[in-house]
Amino acid sequence: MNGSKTLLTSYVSQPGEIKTSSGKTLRTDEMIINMGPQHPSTHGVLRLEIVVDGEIIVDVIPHIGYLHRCFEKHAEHMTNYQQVIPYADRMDYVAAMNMEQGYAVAMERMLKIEVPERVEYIRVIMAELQRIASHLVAVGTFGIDAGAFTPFLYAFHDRERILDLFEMTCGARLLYNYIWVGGLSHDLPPQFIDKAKEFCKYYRPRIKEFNDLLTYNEIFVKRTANVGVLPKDVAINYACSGPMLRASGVNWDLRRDDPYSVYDRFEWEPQVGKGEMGTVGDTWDRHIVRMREIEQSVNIIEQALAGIPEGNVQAAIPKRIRPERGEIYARTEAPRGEIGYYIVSDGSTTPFRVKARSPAFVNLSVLPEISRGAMLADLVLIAAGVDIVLGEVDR
Amino acid sequence: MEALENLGVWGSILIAVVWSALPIVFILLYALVTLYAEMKIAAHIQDRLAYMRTGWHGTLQPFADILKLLQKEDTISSAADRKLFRLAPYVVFMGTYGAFSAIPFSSIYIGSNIDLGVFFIVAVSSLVVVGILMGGWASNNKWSIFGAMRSAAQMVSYEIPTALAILIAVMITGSLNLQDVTKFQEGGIHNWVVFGGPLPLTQKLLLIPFTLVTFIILFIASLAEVNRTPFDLPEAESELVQGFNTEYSGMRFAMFYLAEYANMFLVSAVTVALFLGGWTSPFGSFLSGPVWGLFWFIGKCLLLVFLQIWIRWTLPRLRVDQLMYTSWKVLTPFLFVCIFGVGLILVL
Amino acid sequence: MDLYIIVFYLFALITLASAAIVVISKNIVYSAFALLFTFFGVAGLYVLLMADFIAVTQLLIYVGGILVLLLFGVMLTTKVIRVDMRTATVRTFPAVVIVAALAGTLIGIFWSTDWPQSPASDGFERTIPQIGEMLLTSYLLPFEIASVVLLVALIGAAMIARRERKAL
Amino acid sequence: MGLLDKQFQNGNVLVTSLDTLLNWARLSSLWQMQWGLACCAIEMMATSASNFDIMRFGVIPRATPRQVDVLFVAGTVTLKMASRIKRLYDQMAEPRYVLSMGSCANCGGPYWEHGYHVLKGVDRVIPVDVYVPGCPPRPEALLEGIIKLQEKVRKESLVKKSA
Amino acid sequence: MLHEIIQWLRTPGLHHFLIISGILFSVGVFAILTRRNAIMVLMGIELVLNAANINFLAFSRYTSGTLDGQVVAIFVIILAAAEAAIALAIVLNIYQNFSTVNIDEIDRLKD
Amino acid sequence: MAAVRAYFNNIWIALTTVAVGMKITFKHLFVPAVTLQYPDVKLKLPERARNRLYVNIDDCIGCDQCSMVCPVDCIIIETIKSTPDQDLGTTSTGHKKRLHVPVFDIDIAKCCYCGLCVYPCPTECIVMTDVYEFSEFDRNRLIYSFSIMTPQDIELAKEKLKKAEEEAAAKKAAATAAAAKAVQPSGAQALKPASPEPGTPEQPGNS
Amino acid sequence: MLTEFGKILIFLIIGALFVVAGLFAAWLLRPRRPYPGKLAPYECGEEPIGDAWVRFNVRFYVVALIFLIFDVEVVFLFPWALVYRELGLFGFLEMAVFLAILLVGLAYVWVKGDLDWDKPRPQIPRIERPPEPNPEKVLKETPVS
Amino acid sequence: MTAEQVFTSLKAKFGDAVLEAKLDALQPWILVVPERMKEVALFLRDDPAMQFDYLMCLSGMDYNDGKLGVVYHLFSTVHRHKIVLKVQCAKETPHVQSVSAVWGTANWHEREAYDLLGIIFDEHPDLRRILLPDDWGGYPLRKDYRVPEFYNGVKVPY
Ligand code: SF4
Ligand code: SF4
Ligand code: SF4
Repeated sequence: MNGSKTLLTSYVSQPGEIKTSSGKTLRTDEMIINMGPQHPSTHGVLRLEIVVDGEIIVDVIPHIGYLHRCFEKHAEHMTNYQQVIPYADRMDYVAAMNMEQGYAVAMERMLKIEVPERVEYIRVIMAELQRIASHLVAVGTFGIDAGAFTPFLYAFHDRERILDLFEMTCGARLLYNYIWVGGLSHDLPPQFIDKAKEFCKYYRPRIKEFNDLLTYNEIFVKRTANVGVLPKDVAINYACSGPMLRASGVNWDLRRDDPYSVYDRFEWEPQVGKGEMGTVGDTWDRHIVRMREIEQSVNIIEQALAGIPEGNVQAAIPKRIRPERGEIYARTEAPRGEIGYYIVSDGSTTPFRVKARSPAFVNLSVLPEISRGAMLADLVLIAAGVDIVLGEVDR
Repeated sequence: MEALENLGVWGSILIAVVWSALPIVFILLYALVTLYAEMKIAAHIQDRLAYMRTGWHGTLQPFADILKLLQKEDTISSAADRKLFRLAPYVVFMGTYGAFSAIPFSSIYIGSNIDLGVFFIVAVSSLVVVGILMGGWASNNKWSIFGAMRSAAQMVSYEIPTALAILIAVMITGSLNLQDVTKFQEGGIHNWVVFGGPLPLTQKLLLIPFTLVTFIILFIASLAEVNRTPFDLPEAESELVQGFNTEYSGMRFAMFYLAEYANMFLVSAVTVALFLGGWTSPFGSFLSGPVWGLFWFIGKCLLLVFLQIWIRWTLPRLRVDQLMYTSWKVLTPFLFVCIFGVGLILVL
Repeated sequence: MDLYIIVFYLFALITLASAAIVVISKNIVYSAFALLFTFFGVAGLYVLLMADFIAVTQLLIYVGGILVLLLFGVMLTTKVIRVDMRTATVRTFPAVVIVAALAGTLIGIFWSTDWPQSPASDGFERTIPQIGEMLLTSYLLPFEIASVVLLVALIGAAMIARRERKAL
Repeated sequence: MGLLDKQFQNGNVLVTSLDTLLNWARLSSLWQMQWGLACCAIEMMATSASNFDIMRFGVIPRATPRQVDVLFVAGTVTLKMASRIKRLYDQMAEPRYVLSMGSCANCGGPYWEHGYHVLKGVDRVIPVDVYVPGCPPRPEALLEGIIKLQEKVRKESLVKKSA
Repeated sequence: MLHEIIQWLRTPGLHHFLIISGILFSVGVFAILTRRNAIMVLMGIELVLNAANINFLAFSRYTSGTLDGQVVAIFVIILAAAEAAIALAIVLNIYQNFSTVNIDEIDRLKD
Repeated sequence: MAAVRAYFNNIWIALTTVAVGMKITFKHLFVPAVTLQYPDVKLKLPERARNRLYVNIDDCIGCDQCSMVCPVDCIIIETIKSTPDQDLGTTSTGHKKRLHVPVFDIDIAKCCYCGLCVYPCPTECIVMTDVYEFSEFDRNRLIYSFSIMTPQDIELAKEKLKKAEEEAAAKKAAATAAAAKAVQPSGAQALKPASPEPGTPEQPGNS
Repeated sequence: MLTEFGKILIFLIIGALFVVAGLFAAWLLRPRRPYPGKLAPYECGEEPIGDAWVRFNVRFYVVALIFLIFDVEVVFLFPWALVYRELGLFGFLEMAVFLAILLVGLAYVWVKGDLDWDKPRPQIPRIERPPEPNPEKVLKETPVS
Repeated sequence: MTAEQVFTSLKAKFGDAVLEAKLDALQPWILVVPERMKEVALFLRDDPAMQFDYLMCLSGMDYNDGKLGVVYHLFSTVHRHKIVLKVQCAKETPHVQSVSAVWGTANWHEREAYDLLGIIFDEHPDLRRILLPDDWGGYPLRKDYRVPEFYNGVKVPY
């Protein structure tokens, strides 16, 4: 408890000129509202400094870093490359599998390892399951932000089933440390394939139900359509990725366009926003893209489950990881978009520098652009539509 | 009773006091039940259980909640305006409770049988608006003020559709006194105003579409009056934290909470008394009588409250501009059409 | 009659005390909220004058309408710095004199005139239908004019408020 | 000062039973601050979702600190966040409890060594009642933490003078 | 004398209402005269109107015994509403232009 | 006209979609709850569940592998070499134990349950269990010491080692002194090993 | 005898007394340990920037204004609703005229957009690009692969 | 376009501003002088043959030899080619030209590099700390960074 006194600063607001933290002076009819870090709809610890004129947003200044956990510093301090994985897990804790996969892919490219086919299949299954789970969190919390609590719980119930599959496989529910450089920590448990197939069968009708309950509800549509429109060229300029980019009408998916793993063997299609309810690139598009991606993921999982080959999942795991001097930037498609790892090796067993290019960080940076002129209530939905996970925004 | 009557003025006052304290008891009981029921219904809609560990199936939970709130420290933020901050719960609760005086719970119980009935209810409810504005402003918290202003603007805009819908019922029944209105509908479900009231058949048939629409509109407007989903913007958690009561804690907050739930009942009660036959039995004289009347009345109200809860856990919420759109551009014009329609039908 | 007296003085007290707060309070928000009690007290007096419909109308329009409007007005015009909420009082002394004189005259006249002490009628049975009828018959013209007045008020106020918004 | 607040030296039967009643009320109605910090928050959400349904324990999420009884510190507390956490805790109305969920909140967890920006245990800024270990703790573990907290509350005394 | 006063106090009649309305009226006028805030002036006007209404009703009850006073009172209330709406709109308009609702300052700013 | 059409269409769509939603929720009202009533009903965790660590200290050879690989460094192991005359026994996997382990602390409060420490252990004595209920009121109770050596044991072992070292040094000195002379070490005396008393291994934390 | 309005007064008083009772009971039980930190206004964990008592959107006023006018109209409608049947078609028509005049007002504010709340005015972001480079020039400058 | 072609055309256009290139690396890169980074970036973005419109990643680096650096991973969604650009600057005067006007995404990335490594991006519109609090001292990702003992009265190390 020592030092708690110094934490308190003055609680009295000074009269006079009020400035935003980026140094802009307010006009008289503007007012600053602080949303977060503790606010029901900032999904953790984002803080939005909002300048409003009435209810219309003049400017949004996101403040991040409340969850800056020094991933990059940790990566540099690990004694071997493998140990980075638990920390990579904790970056995007909603989609830990994808984070691990990205790291593993980067390291494998650096080490020039070929991983067995079974490993790739299992990774695809896991990554897609994780994608569903992650999107479920996204659309569920989206529902809460729109004021509908029930869809969230339905989504979480389905997610729970996926987590059961994960726990069966690797023993953890959220942070798996499952995908290793060159392989996996465990092989699939024997009942897994049946259970996963069962899940797919169970899950398809639930997607429709969810859509009926939330996605196509007129109130919801009216709330989200034409809100937070992000045009194509801005999306690219801001390097948005994932559903955010696709919703803006860019047909772009790293699984197809910068191929890794075995995605080319399955039949599926990247989903793009079409502006059915409003403009291309609005918040509703982002939502529907996620919903449709979930369906696609179920397709991929079913195909992968059918075609999974036999093999050893640990065959390619190097005993000791010591890459040559060099560097690599490898990117994969996480649920939120392009997760890229820039890894620099100095030839020793510990990484010299690991930089994670996290999708939500980049996607979030466009938030001020798309929320100007919207209303306070819209901002909540726009932010939810960006689908941030603070762990990877702040790293 | 008679002995008391003999005591003169003071006796009658005593009777009146007891008489008017009854709804408090009722509100408390009802709030406990509804608090519990709301969570339970929500839970079952969401495939879960809610309250299971306090008493049998968590039935004691509301008691625990209230007892807990009693022990909660009462914080008044240093930036707040202390006087108004303290005053606000009184105004809100008085507004709510005053309205209860004109609710006919049964053929023998009505707090105050004034002629003005619903008109009085509409009027006295506006105290709630002022109370909320007071609380929100006194909190001196951005979320509170936002919530309060929104709340006031919303309640105020939806008061027009509410009043107009009530007016249509009054046009049919020809009385403002809810007791009279209820008596007017006696004789079974077909005599309820929502089904045209006890009028000659042709008139009745012509009226039914109008009354149905009016009933639905009144229900929607009453949702908005009590800030329930999809009109819960003032308390929209995902936007405004807790709305106007963000800074309130402990018992003061509990009073707002109680008033909110009491208001839920109130709007249902008005709707029931005007459109659903009040305390009359749906089966004519079968199962009627003062006690049954109480049962029917509360039963019907709780049904509407259930409907409110059900809607709450289904729908997302509107945005402010859509809220105003609904009130002014959908509900009000429809009601004007209904007024002309009903007026013509009844006059001709 | 006892009760009537008590209630009468109660409402008189509420009315006058809160009216005093309205004019004395330095904080305009207090004034506005005190107005609530004034209106409420006046409504009580109306009831004592057997004007139930007017009393409820008073609640509905003054408390529910005008007061909310005033409050919005106050909240729309207070500035960021709290000092601004205080409203300056000027020329207090001459005003006191004038008002004292005015009040003295008024009360004197009221006092000295020999008004009837008891009600002219024993209250009214069901005022509302009667009022309704009067509105539609003997007061038809003012009634219809009232609608025009309201229309003008609506359009005018909306127009002024809108111009204000344009200036923004 | 509340009339009964810490006013009694020793409990007689009445005081004791009042105590029991009040403790029971507090422990069965622990309203929770709707706030998550990191990965643990996801598990916290999972705990409040249908499968584990934290509401069975009477735990309801509220958005404002004024109306909550227990703060679940679910996740990593960074130094930037520490002052905010402290402030929010301060703003909670008493009686209030803190449950630290997960390794990070307990002591910095996996970030204790190199996390230059991680607070090594939330107990450095606010007092903690129960520590729930895990990374993240399973939802059941959080529930067990709540049961532990309830045990603690049950042993408290509101009306007796604290020693 | 004292007895008379007490007697007078005990029998509320037209006098009493008139006196109350008189005081209310004066208070309203006081507000109009002294306050510089336009909204305060508005409040004063409302007080005055209320005082007038009390008079109408009191006379209606004590002298005429008909409902005419009440009907007039309704019209007064309605006019008050219309007046408040317009006046506040103007006040807001002024505020927007001059950033103040102080009447004197506005006077000054106008030139 | 189109605007009017859109106006009514809007109202219609709103009403129907609301009705659809309400139908769904109403259906769910009668779907049995999926809730697991935790303290009364407990889920059977899968075999691979990764929760609290457990160290079977009897099998630990003190090789420090687990501590090395732990990314958060929450395992603290200290070892004392045994003297050649001690027999610490073998582990159940058949490894010979050569080191005393006076300190084997896992700060379970820091652990991130990644399971990395489990893989390299040669004797498979460090395992993740399915125990997840071990909340504490006091954080220090989350530091689990698995070592079962009492302070006396440690003292003893240290002294022994010191003596042995001294002896060895002396011997070495002697050996260097008599460089040419080959010294045959006497056979290891089977002294009573300073192995722990049999008993329940201390289970820290709550019971 | 107590009039019906007297009963309402009692209702109001009891309503207030109930709040008093509740707060009194709480006063008996609750702790009171204020300190500056606890009493700081809540703003999502941040220090408040600027006062909350700032001026608000004029929209609120316009809504209240329209409400007030219609509220007044309702006051006329209620007495009318009670008696218009006795007055027959005449009474109905009178009110129809009254309503019609006000509906003109409604139509007016509708058309003029006063019924709309502040609509979001989304500003779609754009990217500043330099004028398209002259393709010929570019081609000359960049060696074509 | 291969990296080599990019390099030659850059060299042709900017001459001395383009220092060197390593074209045989896993991912070939080109080293540019920090003072002219923006020009190069604009060219790379707008040239019809390049159209590197997508800045995948911008990373700050501490090379631990007295030099800081910034690495730009570029990609073209039109031509689907990639290139890596690097700039280096001395630790004492870590100035690099900002490219946030070229790629919107660079804004936050640069703030992050400033925050964690202390690289100052000239002409950046709003160069503030982004992850760490404003009153933080030092740049943690530098190799010689020492963790402070106390921050605002709270002990930092375990
Ligand atoms: S304890 Fe583990 S799961 Fe929880 S916040 Fe920390 S790293 Fe995340
Ligand atoms: S589980 Fe991971 S963090 Fe925990 S002790 Fe083992 S290696 Fe370390
Ligand atoms: S790896 Fe196994 S044997 Fe070696 S020290 Fe750790 S627990 Fe003991």
